[in-house]
Amino acid sequence: MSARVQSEPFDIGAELRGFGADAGAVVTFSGLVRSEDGRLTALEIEHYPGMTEKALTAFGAAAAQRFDLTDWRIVHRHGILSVGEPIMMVATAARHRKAAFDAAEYLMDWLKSRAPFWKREIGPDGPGEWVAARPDDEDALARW
Amino acid sequence: MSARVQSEPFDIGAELRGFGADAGAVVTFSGLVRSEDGRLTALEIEHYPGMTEKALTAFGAAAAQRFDLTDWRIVHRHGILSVGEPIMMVATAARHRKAAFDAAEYLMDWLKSRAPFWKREIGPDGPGEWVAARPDDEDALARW
Amino acid sequence: MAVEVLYFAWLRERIGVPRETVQTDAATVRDLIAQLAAMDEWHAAALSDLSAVRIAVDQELTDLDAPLGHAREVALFPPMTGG
Amino acid sequence: MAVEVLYFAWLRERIGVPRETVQTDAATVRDLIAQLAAMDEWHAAALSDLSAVRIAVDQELTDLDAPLGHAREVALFPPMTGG
Repeated sequence: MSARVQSEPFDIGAELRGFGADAGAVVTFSGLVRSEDGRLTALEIEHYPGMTEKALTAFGAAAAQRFDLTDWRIVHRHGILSVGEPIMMVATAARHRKAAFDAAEYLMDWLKSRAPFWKREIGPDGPGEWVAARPDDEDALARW
Repeated sequence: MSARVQSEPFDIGAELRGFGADAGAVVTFSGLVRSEDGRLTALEIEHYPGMTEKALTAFGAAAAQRFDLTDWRIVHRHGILSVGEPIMMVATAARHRKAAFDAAEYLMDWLKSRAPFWKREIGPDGPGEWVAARPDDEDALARW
Repeated sequence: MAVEVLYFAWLRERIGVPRETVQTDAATVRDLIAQLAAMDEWHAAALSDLSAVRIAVDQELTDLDAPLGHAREVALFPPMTGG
Repeated sequence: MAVEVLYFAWLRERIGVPRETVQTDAATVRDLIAQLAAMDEWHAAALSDLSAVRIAVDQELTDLDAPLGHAREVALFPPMTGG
């Protein structure tokens, strides 16, 4: 049960070693940098040190209680990440699959719209636009 | 895009290496052997060689089309698996998270009720009961 | 015609063999199962409650009233519990 | 009182500094933002559309009408795009 913010890459296999003992069901989500049809070479991710960790930990604790998780983990990177690199992951462990799936979606919905991260596109000519928030990410929160 | 049935363990990290290039969103589900409060030491998993592979491949192809996946993988073990060991995994890759989550749940719902696997409990005194199908697993299929 | 009949899980245990070759003129899966159930008490007991039996013909899931056609392989088993 | 004001993403770029210490008597976040917007043309431009501004007081998300209280740190930033 932990949240981490780091610039270093992470390995999902290593994160899952010993994760969710006696869980039955483990779900992971990982987000990767897309090239957007070759338009991007990287993403730069800015965050709010201090608040980020607090927010992610609060989301994890809320999910653990709501979905009766036996374990959860959030890892989110910051800095400049090349196309294809993992940006972040969440993992959830529960007795049955529905709780594990729901908890992972819940964490992602909160993380997308309520964790203090901002993405900027980087193309062949250098830094470009800040990524705009998607209205349907905000809408997704309404279901919880 | 592949389905495998094997008795050997698998490693989720290794399965995800190079998985879902340019996907953006990758979801995994893995099922582990639960101890059921210490009642079990292992599960024995029987399957129908030949049909199993065909069924899993058909489920994967259907999910790929329906959710526009850039990649999918199903790995399911058979034989005697000790408590804590991974039984199976599905992985789905798509541009956005909703499709990746939905496809993983879709695959799990089909796999639970329509793939020819049968679990038998093994306790300290040896083989016990065959696991009964859960009515809500059958119900879960109705939503697709 | 000759059909290879396969059994899995507790159906296999109750009948006592994992597979057998059966000569049959059955038109449907239901007819074939009636023929199997008449073979001996183990078959009869294992196949007494058809609501607990699932069927695959030539490795495709189907139902009791499916025509047997030129099937080479019929599998009978309990509801599946994968994942 | 002295409040540390932090800016992130394009708000940080438009204002030109990542943080600044501001002396204020503002009662609410809205009052503080009005004071900031009056400082110079960069602040004014960055803070012209408050629908695009999200707010955290002492690292908790809040809204424009939240009382400033004894806040030590107020952060202003665009809608978040994590994950």
